[in-house]
Amino acid sequence: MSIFLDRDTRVLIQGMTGNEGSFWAQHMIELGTQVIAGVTPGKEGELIHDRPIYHSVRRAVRNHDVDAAILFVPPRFTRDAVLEAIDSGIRKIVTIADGIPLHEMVEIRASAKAAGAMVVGGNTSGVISPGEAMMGMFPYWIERVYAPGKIGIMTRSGSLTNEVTAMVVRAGFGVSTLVGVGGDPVPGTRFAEMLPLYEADKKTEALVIIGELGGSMEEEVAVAMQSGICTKPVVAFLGGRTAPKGKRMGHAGAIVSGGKGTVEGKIKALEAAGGRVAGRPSEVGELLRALLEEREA
Amino acid sequence: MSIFLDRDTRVLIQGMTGNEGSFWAQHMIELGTQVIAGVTPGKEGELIHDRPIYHSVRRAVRNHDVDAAILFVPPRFTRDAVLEAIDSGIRKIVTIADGIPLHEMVEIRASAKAAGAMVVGGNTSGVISPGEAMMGMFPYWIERVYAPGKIGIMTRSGSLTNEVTAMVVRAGFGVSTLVGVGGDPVPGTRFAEMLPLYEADKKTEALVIIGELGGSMEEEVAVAMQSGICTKPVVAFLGGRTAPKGKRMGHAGAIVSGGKGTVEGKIKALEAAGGRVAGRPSEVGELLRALLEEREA
Amino acid sequence: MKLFEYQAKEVFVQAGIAVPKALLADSVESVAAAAESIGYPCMLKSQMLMGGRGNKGLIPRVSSQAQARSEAQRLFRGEYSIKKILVEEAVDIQQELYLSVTVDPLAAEGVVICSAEGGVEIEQLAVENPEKILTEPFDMVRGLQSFQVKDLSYRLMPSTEATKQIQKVITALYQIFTSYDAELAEINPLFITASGQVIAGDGKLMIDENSMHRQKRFERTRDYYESDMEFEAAQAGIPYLQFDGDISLMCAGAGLTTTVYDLINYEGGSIANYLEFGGPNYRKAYEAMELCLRNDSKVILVVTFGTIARADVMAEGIVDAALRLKADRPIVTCIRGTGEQEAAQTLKAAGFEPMFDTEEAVRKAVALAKGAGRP
Amino acid sequence: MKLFEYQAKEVFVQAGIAVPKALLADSVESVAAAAESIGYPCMLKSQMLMGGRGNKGLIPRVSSQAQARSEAQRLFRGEYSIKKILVEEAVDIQQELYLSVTVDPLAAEGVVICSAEGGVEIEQLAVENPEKILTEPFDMVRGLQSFQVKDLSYRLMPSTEATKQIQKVITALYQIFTSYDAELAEINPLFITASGQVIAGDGKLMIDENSMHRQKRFERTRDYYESDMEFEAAQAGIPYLQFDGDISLMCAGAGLTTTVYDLINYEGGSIANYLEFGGPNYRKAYEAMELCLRNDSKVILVVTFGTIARADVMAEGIVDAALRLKADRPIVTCIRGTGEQEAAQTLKAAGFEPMFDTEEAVRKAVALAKGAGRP
Repeated sequence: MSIFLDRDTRVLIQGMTGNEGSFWAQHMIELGTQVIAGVTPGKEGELIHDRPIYHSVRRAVRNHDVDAAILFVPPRFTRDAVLEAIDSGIRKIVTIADGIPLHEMVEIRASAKAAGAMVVGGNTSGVISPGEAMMGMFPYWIERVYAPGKIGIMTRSGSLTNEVTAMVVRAGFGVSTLVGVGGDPVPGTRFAEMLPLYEADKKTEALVIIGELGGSMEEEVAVAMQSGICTKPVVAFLGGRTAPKGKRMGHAGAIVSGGKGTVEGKIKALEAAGGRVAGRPSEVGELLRALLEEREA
Repeated sequence: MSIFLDRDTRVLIQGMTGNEGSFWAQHMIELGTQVIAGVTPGKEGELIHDRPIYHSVRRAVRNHDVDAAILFVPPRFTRDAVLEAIDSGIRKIVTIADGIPLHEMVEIRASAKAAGAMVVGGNTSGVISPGEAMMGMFPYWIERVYAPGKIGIMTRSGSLTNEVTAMVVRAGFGVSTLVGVGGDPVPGTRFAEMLPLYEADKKTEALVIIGELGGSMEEEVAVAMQSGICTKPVVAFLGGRTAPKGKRMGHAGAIVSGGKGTVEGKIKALEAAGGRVAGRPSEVGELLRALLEEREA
Repeated sequence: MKLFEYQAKEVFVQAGIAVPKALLADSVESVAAAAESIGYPCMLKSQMLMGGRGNKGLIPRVSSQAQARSEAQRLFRGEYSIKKILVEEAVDIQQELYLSVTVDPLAAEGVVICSAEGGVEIEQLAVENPEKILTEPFDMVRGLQSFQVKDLSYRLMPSTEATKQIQKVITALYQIFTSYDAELAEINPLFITASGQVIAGDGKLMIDENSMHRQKRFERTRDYYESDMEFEAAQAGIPYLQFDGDISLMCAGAGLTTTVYDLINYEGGSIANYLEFGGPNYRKAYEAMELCLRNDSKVILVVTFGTIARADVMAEGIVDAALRLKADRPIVTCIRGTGEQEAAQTLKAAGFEPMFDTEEAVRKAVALAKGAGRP
Repeated sequence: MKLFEYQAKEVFVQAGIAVPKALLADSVESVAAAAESIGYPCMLKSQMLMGGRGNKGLIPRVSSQAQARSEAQRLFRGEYSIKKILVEEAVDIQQELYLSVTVDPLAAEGVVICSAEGGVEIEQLAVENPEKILTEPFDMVRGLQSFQVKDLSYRLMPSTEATKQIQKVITALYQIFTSYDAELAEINPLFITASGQVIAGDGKLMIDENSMHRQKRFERTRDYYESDMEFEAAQAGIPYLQFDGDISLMCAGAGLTTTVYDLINYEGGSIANYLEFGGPNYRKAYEAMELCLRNDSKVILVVTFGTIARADVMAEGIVDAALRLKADRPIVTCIRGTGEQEAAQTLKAAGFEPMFDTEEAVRKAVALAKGAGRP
């Protein structure tokens, strides 16, 4: 098992005929993902990787059962494409676009919530359940990183995810589902909103969160742990411990503001809730092992 | 009993310090309406007819239990005032303003529906339960028109309402609750949406609807009658039977368009559903009596 | 407020919708000059607010200057008192579509309506082949979304060069609908030309009367009214329609006035003018009666049942106006509502007979109109 | 994109928000002239993007031309490389408010924030007396409603002459927030003057970087950057921050780069520059290394773990850049991800040691930096 997507998830790809969409569609299929159809206005009737293309999501869902959609759509058209998917009743949406205007991301999130849909992203590599299915862009072919297993991973980063996940796998673990919630200040889905899914997933035995300075998503995980929403062991790796205040390092999520969102505050909150926080990527594996052994004992 | 408002309804008046608001507040109180407080930005601390005025609806509802609000607010500020009432949790709203921009009225209705609120109006005299309470502007002091009784009346008109109601009373009946849904093409509440309230009201024995050419509200009543939503006898009076096609007589609701909304079509629909349609105001009373006697027999 | 075709097309052009080459003319000479400039064949499109111009022969196609002159003469001198003619190039049409954006009053939302079979028969198509009319409802707060426009365009047309142009036209028409507070923004027909261009063949734009405070762009000139009287009444803020019967109405409220109109017809009478004197106009007895007296009517019928529009004030106004205007025909008064007792006294004192029953008053007016010779 | 105070105030004025009389100056002479024109006392407000100007002594109040000159000299020659000074009248202040419009990322909605106690201590107030900070969340599709503005204004202030002005300022600031795609639109302090005027004492406007395609009004000049290097890096589209340590970072991805930054600090090393080479920039090895080499650093540390940013391409880029730029210092390479085997071969062939463990690579870089003399 896994969360959000598995072998049975029927996936629609919006923007499938573009270079990126077509390239990653191929990889999604190779990993075993059920890619059902694609959408590109004006291209209905074409086939990409033997999958039919439709002018619109409505036309696609009229012909196919669709469980989820992934968008390979430029950031300034993302809002429209997400609203289109929601309008057609799709309730799991991944948008990888990096650079979605903030005000539009707010609208996307509000619309998704109102419709009971979950939008993962933007500015993310997507979601992968190694060995089963992928909606996104992960180097699943590097086995020392994307080995199947029992650890759920949530991340705000890209390259750092490969780094930390490699350490988890090197320590002898594998990944159930990895969800990149993305690095934007307003993500479609927050860490804490994924927790009930992981909690219900029998395969996932423990969680790793890859966070960073700024925002409050790590603190929200701590709250969920203390209120019993998340009872599985949690290990976090947080980047930016030594970042100078006021300097803007990396994306907008990483602004330290008003005493909130500091790495120190996040560590304190997570540890108070029973989690462990790794200082270095290489420590994540040991901390996982220690927490899991404590549980068994 | 009565529908929408009765002796116990606690009413807030938005725009109470204006000439119109103050004048009709006095009459509402005289008739027995529980006018609790008023709202006029910048006038908090004043008293009108011994009722306290607040800067905003929020401030009023913090200090008082409010069941309903009536707006004496110019048409171009009506949208904001209705949204304010909805925002404060008020679920019965009457807006008498004549001249609400169409696009804003659409927004008002959509917002009300989303919040589960009922907005009556605009372009209406309001709602009156004779002998009990009033939210609006009716000459209740003319007893030959506004006598209490067992007939529910719904109307799209103003002066015509006095005319027809006088005929109902002259025939020996009285009025349970009269609701002016208003003459705008998009009213906050449609005839058919009031029917469940009348249906549930034990006092109301029969209904009179005062309609006119244009729109489809009378046809919707016919549908409700046929589907069993409205089982009480219905008599309609419809103005505009002889109106020339294409001429715009009176307000925008009265445009005959595309074969729909003709008086002939409305008569046909209502009669097919078991209703009666009066050709003249003076016939309404006889038709009511006939229908009620049929029922008893 | 309904705009003329030429005004709607000005709005279209500003919004980026293509229209045929055209020149506006207001005399036979200027029509001839415009036709020479546009080239032949061209269309002489009478600018009037009433529909059905084509079937009435008001959009002749002309092929020469002589024909342009003679047709222009016919139009300007015809029964419809046409003031302006839009001289427009004859477009090489491959297909005629229908497109509009309006409010669906029942659903209380916006709606784009279109059909691949536009033109004059659209109402008939709507009745006979409703499946050929496509609709796309939209949330008026959030607005029409790009994905909706695209989906609609592909429902309307197979993917062609014209499809993207149609998307732009739909978007532009929606933006006009929104920014002009329109009740209706319509293009019928929307031409697809032989060379694949998408061009608005006609234009209808109705601006919500209640939003005119933020829509000051259009002045309501005499051109908008069918008669001088209607124009003057509108200037005075009085709802007025011209007919040619015997009884001048001076009633209060749209519903009551319309009912009186019906009752007169039932009684075999005829209406000279529809006039709403009431609501905000209840103190305008003088202006209202002046309008009525300018009609060739035989009786003035006053019917009111006001609440705020006080009966006593209206009765005083009627008495005063009749005196000052030296009313030359019978006035039947049925003035009820707030202050009706005082009103009755005022009327009686001035020699009028105050009535309380609308139907009786109507019967009396009809009888008077039938019996009366011209005084 | 964060605007300078003087730019934010230009936007305010266009939106109808009053600001103090002011002139922008870029030399001691022009400051003196501006001060003479504005009158004394006046404020010399250093235009810089960093906060806390007041506490740093960068907003002196001057009372004479001589003082204006000496203070201007101090500011222009000071450590903050100030390029422009806004010479502003000293306002007779009765009260200082705080007002901003921003996005609440957790609730994912807009929010107006205000306080009757504005000024430099607002962050402290937020911690110590949070009840003095008023918030009004709003739906960003529907927008901030007039009734919300009114209610907020009465929560903020008792009903005074200033209240209606404050409503207008809130509305205008909200409109700026919307039309400029702002992350933050802030006025702190918002003055109420002794004569009851409401005036923006300062202005902060941060435009969302992701919306710059529709916000072309502001050019990102050199003034926006603390150093030439940061400016040049930004021109090349490369995220770059200047520090003054020993190790130049040339890493991929914000998260990984920040992590490497941390690891170097843990190991006792120091950073010369933060540089993100990856994502869309993964083919820009040459430009990135050129920036690093211009630093007075001792080692270049390359750490990547790319997916689309292919390791083999990056390795080739590094080898090529090192050769062409004649790199004069050790380069530690830890290039992983898609194509990492080919990358390792490329690096080995060029005499580099391909590493696979980030922490080892960091330790090596730190050791090299500590051991290395200047070559």
